[in-house]
Amino acid sequence: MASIELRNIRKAFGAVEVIKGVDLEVRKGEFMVFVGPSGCGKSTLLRLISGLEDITSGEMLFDGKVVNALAPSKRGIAMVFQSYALYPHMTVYENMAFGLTLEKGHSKDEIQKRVEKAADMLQIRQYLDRLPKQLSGGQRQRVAIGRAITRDPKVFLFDEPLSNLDAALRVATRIEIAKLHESMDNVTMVYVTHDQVEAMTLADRICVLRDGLVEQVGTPMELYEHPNSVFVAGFIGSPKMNFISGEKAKAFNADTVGIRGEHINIVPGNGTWTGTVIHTENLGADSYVYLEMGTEEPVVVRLDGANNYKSGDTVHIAPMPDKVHRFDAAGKPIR
Amino acid sequence: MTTDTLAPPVTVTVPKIKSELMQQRVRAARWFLLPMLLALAVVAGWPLLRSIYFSFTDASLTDLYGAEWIGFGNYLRWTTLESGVTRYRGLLVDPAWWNAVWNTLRFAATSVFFEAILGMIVALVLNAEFRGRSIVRAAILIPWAIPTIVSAKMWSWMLNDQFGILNDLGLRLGLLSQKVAWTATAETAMQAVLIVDIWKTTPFMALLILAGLQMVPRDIYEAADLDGVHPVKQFFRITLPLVRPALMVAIIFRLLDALRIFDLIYVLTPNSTATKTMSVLARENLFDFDKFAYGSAMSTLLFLIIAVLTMLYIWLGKVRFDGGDR
Amino acid sequence: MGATIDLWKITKTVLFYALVVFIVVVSVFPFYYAILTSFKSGTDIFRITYWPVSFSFENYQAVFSQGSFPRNLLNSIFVASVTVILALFLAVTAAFALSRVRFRGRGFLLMVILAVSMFPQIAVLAGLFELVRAVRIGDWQMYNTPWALIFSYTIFTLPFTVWVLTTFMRDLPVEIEEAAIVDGASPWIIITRVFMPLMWPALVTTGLLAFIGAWNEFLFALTFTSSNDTRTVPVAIALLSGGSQYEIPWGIIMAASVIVTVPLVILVLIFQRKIVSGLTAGGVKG
Amino acid sequence: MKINKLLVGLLTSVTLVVGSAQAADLSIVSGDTGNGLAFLRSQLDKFEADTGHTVTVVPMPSSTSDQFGQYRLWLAAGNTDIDVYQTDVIWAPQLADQFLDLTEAAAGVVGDHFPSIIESQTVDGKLVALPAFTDAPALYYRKDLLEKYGKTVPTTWAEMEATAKEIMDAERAAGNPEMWGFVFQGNAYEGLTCDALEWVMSNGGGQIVEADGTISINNEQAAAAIDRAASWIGTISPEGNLAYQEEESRGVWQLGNAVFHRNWPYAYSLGNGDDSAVKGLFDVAPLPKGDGPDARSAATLGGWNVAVSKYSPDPEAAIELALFLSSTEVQKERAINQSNLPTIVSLYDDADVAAAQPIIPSWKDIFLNAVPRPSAPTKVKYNEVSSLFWSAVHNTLSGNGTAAENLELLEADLTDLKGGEAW
Repeated sequence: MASIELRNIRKAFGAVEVIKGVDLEVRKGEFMVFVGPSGCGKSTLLRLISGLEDITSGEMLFDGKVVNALAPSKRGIAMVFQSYALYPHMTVYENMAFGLTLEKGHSKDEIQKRVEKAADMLQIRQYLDRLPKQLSGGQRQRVAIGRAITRDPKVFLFDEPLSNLDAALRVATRIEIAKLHESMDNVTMVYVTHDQVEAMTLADRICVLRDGLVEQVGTPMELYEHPNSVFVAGFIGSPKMNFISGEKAKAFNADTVGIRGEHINIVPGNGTWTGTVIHTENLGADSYVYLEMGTEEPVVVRLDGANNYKSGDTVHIAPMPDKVHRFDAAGKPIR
Repeated sequence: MTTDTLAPPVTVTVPKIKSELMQQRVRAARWFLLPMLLALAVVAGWPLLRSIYFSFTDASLTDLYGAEWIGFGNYLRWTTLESGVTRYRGLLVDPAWWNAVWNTLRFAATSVFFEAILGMIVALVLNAEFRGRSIVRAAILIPWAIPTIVSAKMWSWMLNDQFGILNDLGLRLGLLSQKVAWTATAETAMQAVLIVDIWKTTPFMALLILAGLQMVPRDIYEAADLDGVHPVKQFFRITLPLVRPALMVAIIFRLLDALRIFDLIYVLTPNSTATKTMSVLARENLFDFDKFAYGSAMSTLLFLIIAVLTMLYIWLGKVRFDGGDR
Repeated sequence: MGATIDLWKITKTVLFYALVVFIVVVSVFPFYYAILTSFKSGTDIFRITYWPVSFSFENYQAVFSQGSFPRNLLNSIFVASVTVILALFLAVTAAFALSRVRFRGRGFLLMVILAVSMFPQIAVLAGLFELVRAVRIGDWQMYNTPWALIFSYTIFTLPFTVWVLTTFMRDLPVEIEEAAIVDGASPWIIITRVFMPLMWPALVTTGLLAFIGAWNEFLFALTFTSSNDTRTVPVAIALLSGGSQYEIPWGIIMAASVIVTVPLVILVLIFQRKIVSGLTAGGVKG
Repeated sequence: MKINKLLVGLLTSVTLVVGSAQAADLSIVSGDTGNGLAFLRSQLDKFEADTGHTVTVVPMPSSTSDQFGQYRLWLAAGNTDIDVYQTDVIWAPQLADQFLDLTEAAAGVVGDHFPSIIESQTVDGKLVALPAFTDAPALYYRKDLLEKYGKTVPTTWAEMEATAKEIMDAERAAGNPEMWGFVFQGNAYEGLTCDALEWVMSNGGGQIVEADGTISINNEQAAAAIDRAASWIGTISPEGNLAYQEEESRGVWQLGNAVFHRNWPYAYSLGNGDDSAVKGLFDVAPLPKGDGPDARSAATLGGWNVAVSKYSPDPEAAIELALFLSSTEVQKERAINQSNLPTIVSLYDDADVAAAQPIIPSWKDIFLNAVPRPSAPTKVKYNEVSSLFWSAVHNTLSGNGTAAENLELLEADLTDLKGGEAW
């Protein structure tokens, strides 16, 4: 168990600065998710924590101790890679045991016990003798996770571990990881993803990154309810938050107004705004209605259950007043 | 995979923090390179510098250690006659040399071109699964495995106009209308040398490309197959780009070898001006004639020509030196 | 519809095998002819035949009775093996440094290594000869020992192996290496326990090509040895001779070539399993 | 001081005495082949028994070009491992600086050898090598075919040409399409220099570079001789003849596919081998001569010699060995066992030799016509001279220019190469 503290961390590749001064604290036992669009520096940040990448300037502390120059293997971390990065020539057992065999002072029995325990946790015990190529994608990812568990790390790092899996497996493995976190509550986990659903579902706290800077850190609900910027507001939540600017926003005393689809009601008349239905999507449990009302992008309204609006219908809508997010010209919230 | 294509770091103004990992790697790299560089410096350094040095002297094998420095005389020197006519002498104006350069370039370009294509075909065939593949793979390697001095003689035997089997075969199959004296005439001598060289070194190319093919994950093809990509398109879109690094290196080394071609021609057509290459000419001057310094000058110029061509190739072929690292 | 597909499939298979047969015939025919010739004797050698007409082991006996051919064979095996092991050892480690560690001047270094291969062998002969003669430790001198050949062969095996292995190592996935680093593997462990098993095709291929290069080398072998006991097979073949100066003993030469080539064929058959596979699927991606 | 000097003098003289008296370890390089090597060994055994020295043979590939390159390199580097070298007749002048002068040591025996051979091994008054055996080519002809068509052995090239053409045409008509009139060594290499020198010399065209160093090759007789040879290609000689060395021409000859053949004595015994198609059907004669007043039969002088390296740690023993290998006894054995032509005049009248190798006495006629290649006057530049010469001839034979044109260019090149008054 370890806390991680980043102080004004910067990282440059040549003349290109990728991380531009990040201050962040990851608490002990916390599940922290780095999220952001591609190129925001989230993977780089993770690699800086892992020690695979050198910090250009700033300080990185594990449990209050500076680890800037410490080798990855000495940081007490384990990492799960996007491509699993299993050793193709080793069996599942050897893959999981490799790290331990390199550390001195582990007896064969101990290694076997630890590997088997991890394998049991992930239900891959029957595959221990197989080679990675004899496994399915999901099984390989479990092995990769198992390899990390075997190392008994203080910090668990995930680099987009689900992006190579198909949708169904992704959900299943996500749950697996969530369960893992629960069962290993003394292990700090840092998880990188570009998928905000993963972020919302897994995280204790989310760190939204943008262009090498931290945009906002907070629990999923904090981010959902009190986004610190238009960027965060737009990134968190599905469907994406509707943004309305111009005259309609002026009415709210803001430069931009943001309102989530689930926070808009369709009213019989006298609504705040009116729009024309251009498209509807029925998902069963809920449904989306897309409205054209002169904004840059169509406004989405999320309704419970199915609906029977048709394209071309004119509807009146009203945002829930306490759910309206107002932003100034700089994209910052007006509170 | 986010960093592998980025340029190596330029020194940043902020004092760089050297991590243990980086230090360990750089230290390891140094120790790993040292023995190799040391070995090369010892084995190659001295002889190469010696050769270059001799090219600026009047060295002769009769008196190697009494060589005197004469500057660029072996490359170019001139005397102005009383009549005012300036006569140029030296390697740079030696028609025999430029003939050899031309022969070499022609030979290298043609042989490497065909070897690359044939090598690719053979590699693709060997990469396929079929019964008896291991035997075929061993059989393919035979031309490369036979010592050059032997295979060159073997071919000179087979190419013989009177009792050569190639002429006989050509006549029987109706490919030739009369027996051809392959190595005798200027027109066919080069063809003969090319045939033998391509036969001999295609396995080298094929094997290296095959190794490249083998390092390509097979599932990429499976995915492409499922997508219904036409095999030809598959080759140009997937296979070729993936084996490109291996192919490029194979070509570089074949090119270097072809530009230095010596033993094959030395045995097959040693004195034919149609096939005399730079190395053969250099040998003649180094050992047969009493012109050791002149031969050294040829070797040095040959070195420069190859160096320029290689750099050109690396530049045009965009052979990368970076990437894959961390 | 189904029938046409089958027909197309059959044609494809037939064409494929025809190509295989063609490649094999072209590759092997001269060797076959050499075998054929090696069983002939006297004027028969000048007569063209496509099938064996006579079986005379005279030439094979001659190979083993002239000079010290078995000894030369052993010399060749020793020299080529040590050369390859040395070259691979030096090259694998160097390739790791060149392909995996970022440092300034890497491209330049690779070019310098390549430059060694740009000088005609014939031109370095004199300098190498001086060098080989200069190396002596106490009473032992390198000249006229197999070590002189092993030493001088690095000049052409090393640049080649370093370059090829660097190229192949560069293409190994970064993440596998990073996984090993996180697991606490040192560069040496990464090379030996992670990369080398993945690079078998490249290692075996380059090793094989370097082996054949050393096996077939003639010029250095002739120059740096001066007794029958230290010479290698190519020199031994050049020393095989007929009754008189101008007479070329074709039958014997062919017999010797057959003897020399067979070990290499066996070598390929042993290692050919390793030429295939390696990174084929599994470790990376799903 | 004095005592010191005396002591040093004494010591050196002692070591010298001891050195010469002690058994030496000698090495001799030899490009000799199979039987030749075995023969050499048998002679060396005798030498070892007589002197107590031991001699190691370092065999070399039979390619003379390979040998020459190696020897040059070894000698240039001052290689002390080799004491005695077996040298081709044309090498002595080129390697003269690296070999010991044998004049004094051989003073007693030089008179026994053909003077022309001794001369060929003498450079600036220094006897560089001692002859071991000599070599001279002959015209091989098919007795049976000449008989069949009622022809005599040709003595001029014109006669040879006519006979060859007639028999070739007739034989082809009779169902042997592989038949050719004349095969020789036409590849661009030292052998062509030998062949062409014979054509030129036999036509009164000089010997390329004369003994005094003048370049004589650009003359009408020489041009005529080479033009005539060029006319053979494609008529009485196959096109492929342009790529033939000794073995290829012997191959054609020995399969029975040529009426005439120019080659060295080695082809004689091989041609009479059990598996030879021409066994017993051929004989040899001096090479034909050309036309004109100075025409005479000419045969290029070949042969091998032994020289002593100046880097030999034990020169005296090495000289002893060289003398032994060129001695009458060894040459006689060599003639009997190897059918190598002796360089010692008296051996041609020796009854034992005549009994064992009847061909040797008859070769005396051929040998009397022997001409040396211009290696002595051109010294270290001989190989280049020869290369320029054979290239010019090969060009003419291949139809690239007439002999006159090519010889004019050759003369210019040779003049350039010569550089000044002396070679």
